[in-house]
Amino acid sequence: MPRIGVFVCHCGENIAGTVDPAAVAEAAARFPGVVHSVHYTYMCSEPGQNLIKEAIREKRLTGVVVAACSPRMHEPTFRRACAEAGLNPYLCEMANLREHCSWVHEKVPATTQKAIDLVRIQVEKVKRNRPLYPIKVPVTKRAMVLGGGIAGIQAALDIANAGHKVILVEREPSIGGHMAQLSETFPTLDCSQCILTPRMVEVAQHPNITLYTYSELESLSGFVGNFKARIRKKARSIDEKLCTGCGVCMQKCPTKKIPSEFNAGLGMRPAIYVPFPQAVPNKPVIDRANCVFFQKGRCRVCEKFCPTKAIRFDQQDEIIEVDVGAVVVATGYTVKPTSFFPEYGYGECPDVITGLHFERLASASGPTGGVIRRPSDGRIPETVVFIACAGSRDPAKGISYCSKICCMYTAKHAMLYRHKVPQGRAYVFYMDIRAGGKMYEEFVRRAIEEDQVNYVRGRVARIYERDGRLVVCGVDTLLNGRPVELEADLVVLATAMVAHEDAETLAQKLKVSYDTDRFLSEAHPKLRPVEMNTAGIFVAGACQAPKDIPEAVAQASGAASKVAGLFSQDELTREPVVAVVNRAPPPIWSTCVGCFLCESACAYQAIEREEIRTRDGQLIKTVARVNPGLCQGCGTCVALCRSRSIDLQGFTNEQIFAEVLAL
Amino acid sequence: MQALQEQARKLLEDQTVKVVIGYAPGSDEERARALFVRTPQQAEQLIFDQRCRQNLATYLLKPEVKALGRPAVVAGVATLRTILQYAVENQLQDQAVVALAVDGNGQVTTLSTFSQIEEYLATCPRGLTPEQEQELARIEQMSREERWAFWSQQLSRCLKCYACRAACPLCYCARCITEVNQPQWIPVAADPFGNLEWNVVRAMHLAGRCVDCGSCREACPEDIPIDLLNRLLARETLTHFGAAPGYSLRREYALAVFRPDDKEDFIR
Amino acid sequence: MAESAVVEAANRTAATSAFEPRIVAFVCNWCTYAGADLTGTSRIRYATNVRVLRLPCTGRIDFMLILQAFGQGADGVMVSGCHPGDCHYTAGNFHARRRWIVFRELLDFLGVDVRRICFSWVSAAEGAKWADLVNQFVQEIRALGPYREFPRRLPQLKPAEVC
Amino acid sequence: MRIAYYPGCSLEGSSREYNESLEAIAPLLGWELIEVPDWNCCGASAAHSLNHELALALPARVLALAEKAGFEEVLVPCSACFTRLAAARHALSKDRALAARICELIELDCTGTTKVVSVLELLGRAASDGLAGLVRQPFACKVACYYGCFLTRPAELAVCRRQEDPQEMEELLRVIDAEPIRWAFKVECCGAGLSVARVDSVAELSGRIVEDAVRRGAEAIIVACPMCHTNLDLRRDAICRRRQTEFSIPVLYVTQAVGLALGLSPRRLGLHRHNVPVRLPAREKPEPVRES
Repeated sequence: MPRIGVFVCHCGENIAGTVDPAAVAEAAARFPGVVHSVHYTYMCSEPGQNLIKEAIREKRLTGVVVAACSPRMHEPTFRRACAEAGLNPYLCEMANLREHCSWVHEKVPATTQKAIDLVRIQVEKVKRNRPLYPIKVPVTKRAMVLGGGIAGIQAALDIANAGHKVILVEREPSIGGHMAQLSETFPTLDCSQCILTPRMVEVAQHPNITLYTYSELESLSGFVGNFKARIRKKARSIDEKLCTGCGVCMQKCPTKKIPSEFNAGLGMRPAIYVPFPQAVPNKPVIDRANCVFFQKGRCRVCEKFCPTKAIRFDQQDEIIEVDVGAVVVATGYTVKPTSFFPEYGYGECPDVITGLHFERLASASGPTGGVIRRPSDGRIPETVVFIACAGSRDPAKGISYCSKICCMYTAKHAMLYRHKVPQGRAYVFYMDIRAGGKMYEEFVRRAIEEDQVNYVRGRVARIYERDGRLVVCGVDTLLNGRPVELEADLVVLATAMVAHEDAETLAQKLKVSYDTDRFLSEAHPKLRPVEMNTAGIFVAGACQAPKDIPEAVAQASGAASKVAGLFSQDELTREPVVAVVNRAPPPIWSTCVGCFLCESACAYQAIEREEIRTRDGQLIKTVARVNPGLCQGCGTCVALCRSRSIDLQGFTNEQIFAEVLAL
Repeated sequence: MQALQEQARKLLEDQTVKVVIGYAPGSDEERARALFVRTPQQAEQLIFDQRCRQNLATYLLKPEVKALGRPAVVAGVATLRTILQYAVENQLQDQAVVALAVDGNGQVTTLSTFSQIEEYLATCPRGLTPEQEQELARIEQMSREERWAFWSQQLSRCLKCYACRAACPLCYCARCITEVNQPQWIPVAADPFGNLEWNVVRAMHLAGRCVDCGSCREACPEDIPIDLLNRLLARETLTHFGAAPGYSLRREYALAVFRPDDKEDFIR
Repeated sequence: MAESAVVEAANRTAATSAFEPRIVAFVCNWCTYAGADLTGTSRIRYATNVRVLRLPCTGRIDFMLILQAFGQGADGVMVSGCHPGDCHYTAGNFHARRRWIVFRELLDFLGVDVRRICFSWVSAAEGAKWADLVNQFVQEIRALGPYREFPRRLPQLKPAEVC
Repeated sequence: MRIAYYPGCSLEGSSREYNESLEAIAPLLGWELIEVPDWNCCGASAAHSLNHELALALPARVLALAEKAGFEEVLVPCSACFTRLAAARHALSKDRALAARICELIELDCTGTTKVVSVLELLGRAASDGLAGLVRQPFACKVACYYGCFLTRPAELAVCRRQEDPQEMEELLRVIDAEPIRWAFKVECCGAGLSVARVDSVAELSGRIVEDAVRRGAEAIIVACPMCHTNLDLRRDAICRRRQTEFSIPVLYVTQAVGLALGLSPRRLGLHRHNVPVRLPAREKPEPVRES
């Protein structure tokens, strides 16, 4: 026989004011299976909880119903109390006499009657509760970070410094990402590489970090704490152990006229190359598409000159399989090319460039050695027009969002130009100046006031070439919309920050969701900004939305601390309120017929296929299995299962059925 | 009929299949019964005419039938749909069964893969026939009270014999909900509540899955028009969710997927 | 006051005053249950007729439970959860909604009085909406009168007390 | 192909040659143009700045008439007319109540079954089904395709796909062996309705257009709109005065260019009506076409 204890709380006058606790306790005492029923002013108080604990011990209770406030309020409290008295916490239920009864009804007999019913319902439920034990999922304490930009680097370092192994995967030959391309950074104008490269080196040397550059994620399976990643390490065509990065191969390579990705196409590079001098690792790759040997079968010059004989033309892509417990996605962004803007010259005027181009022009390590020269003829421009919001905030162009960083870097660009070319004139066309951020507004004011950058509020309708100069036709909306026409030598478009072309493919590999702009979606826009709705996968940086460096870094550290939190125990403990597919003795094994119609109803991919086999490995049947690591306990599958083969612990069919019958 | 017997004999002779499940004359003029042809000689007993309404796909999942070896099954549209639905619901492997599709004018087509069946069905007419629509409309036109009276009267005859379940190709659960007793969702006795519950559950469990073979109606000893319930939901799931069970191999169960803009005019 | 007295009192009201509908509500834990909690914390009064059963998500609400409730003599059933898009489990309510569409059509076709089932979205912030909804529904059911025509689940068929 | 034809006022007056050239090429392309019976003014510029309902009623009536005559499509060469008709059709399709009110006003049913097609669209179709084969006289010269505003705006009515950089005319002209240039002013404003009231600003606006076309080596400007033609051709003297340069580049209607390519005589295509004499790079004499 069940031995249920009922504990009715007065909650001072809150319940006792309209409900008669004594009557409720007395009525409850008569319910079949109830062996103990009392009422007390404050059940949640120390003495109140002791009443429960004592009763559990003395009356050997098998279940407890606390008739008090909302379970959303005190269920944890009373379950803890039960646990302390040696009763499985999941054998304790609450009847909500306060929020759902005393606070919402008059002091009439019907109210007390309702209270009695509510208690009866819970008594019937708790009789059918089963002891539940928190679910333990083993955790592989190794994280994988996708993307070696500043966000990825920060996340990797933070996790590594927390003492956990990290695998950093970068698709380019070097880590560093876009930040490595930047000249100075707003609002402090400190040199980007100066602050970034030390971090890159730290990554390379960190004992906890394994770096896979020129590599991409092939596939990801498994679940939180237990992922299996397959990484494709693309053939570098050199032996990294032998290569010293001396660079002779690059000097000797006959093919030198390949637009350099790092310089946004403004500079050239050989077919065997390291993207930039401070690259990490400082080992070249052979760009097979442009290598004479790979194309024509002759050359091998690099091989001839390599002092350490490190060239490996026959090297193959390598697939690396690794178990990881968590994944941080930090794959970053790209910018719209100038060719996206027919009205700005189809990207055919060489002197209409993107912000990224300008960064390279302004960078001391850039193709012009930091001198602002226009691409077409190398002249130093006397007039430069900067256009903020090129594509951004323009639904007609399919980009309705704000790229967020453009206002700031445009101000920076104008400033840098004025510093480098004091006699030059800088104009900025803008819609609004969005300079929210520490020292940001001040920075923009400085550009306007100290560096005399001319800010024109209005959009540019057209840019076209006339006699070697660029005619910029726009409008000044502050001069009651008067058309303005400027002749410029160089135009810099702050083109929209967009997700990578293959963002969707990645999202599908990771089974995470993404928005209409192909940015990855966080689990909750406010309260879970670095988690994704697939447990164990976190997001950092501009692959989630446009961000500047400080934000990206902050989010990366956030993601890293989430990972560290996940890795803080050997096992992941989760609420046992999860769905379970029944198992039965042979020959039934399970009443599940394996139709898997429940599969698509699960938002968490928690439903797996389990093959039941004989000892000699012969397949008997395939049935569903709920992965407790992934299941969040919504019970949608339970309501779908025709044969009632799935049930939800804590809200079993039996329990809820009993509640209904108790009405 | 000739063509069918011919094809059946061939399949058995060249060992393509071990058994051909088809129809033979039944106990009276009205009925046909299932025939399990296992030797080429027996093939000549096969018939196919308007008597052959039972959905033979039902046998495909029975262990004792599986034990006989790879089967061929004489199939009308409903049976073909059942096979595809089995495929979608993981109950049959591709090429595990050969379908002998017989159309209105006795034409026999041999379909040995799911995709062949899919192609074959692509050309078949879908949705309810005008007659079926009318039958539904007749009831829908009644007042609520009349409908309740009508069905109470109908269901009062239900014996809970579960013949409908036995005849239904998609009632293949290892354990039917009627056999679940913890909790006892459906009372054992044939009382009004239990009968209502059973028939609602049956219809709900077939919503978005029913292939409209009508076997349940055929099987009902009390001739309760239970197929109407399935047909109603077939129509609703089609109109609201575009569900066409058994016509394609796409794993899309209307009640396990959703559109954010599904209708909700009834929700406050 | 002893329970007997309470029950007497209850019976008295039942006898003297008009019929009191028995209403069962199946609600999800995260939105409507929380919303009903808010009704309480805001001290908004509503009719005593409703008995709330808490489930994790509307996706968990088995249509059979609704029949069982009527079978137990409920005169009306409420089913409520998170607004579309708010589901704590991202999509449970969307799946529930599809099930309800079909279930409702079926019951209506069978002549079950679907006016006695109230489907609603009540968010954790809509304490007032919950109160109004209950009051309104209680009135509607009161107007419809007791649901006598619906067959009862025979008491002797209740599963034996769990031992 | 039988198709309803709505010339509108311009094609009967200021730009007769557009009409003439269109009617000249139609039979060669297998088009039978049936003028919409009892058609009326489309209401262009004036109406929609005065009275919303009137601005819809006028074009709606034309549509209704075409619909009544049982046409699926009505060809509207003038892009001003085109915009009015298309706009009306769009507005009525969006708003049932409005549609009802308008139909009441015009005492005709306008259900919007008749689609509005531009010359460009129709020629585009011709291009994709064998126009190339009909070319007898390659229109071999560098052309600046000028779209102006009506063909690209507003977005929901636009004939052309890429608003800022439409390609339809280029694609078409390549078929008749012309060599379209890339330039910056193909969708800039020509001054349109100000042609009479503000010749000065027309001269300025159209001036830039002509100038850029010439600078980039175009030998002809191709248009599909009477307004554009008026401003670029008729106002050429004003343009030259303002720019203080001689611009002799001719402005042809797309139909005229196609006509020449099909071997029709300049006269039949009304080239002689232009203000700027049409001198194209010397080409050998076209063999006479048998016209049926």
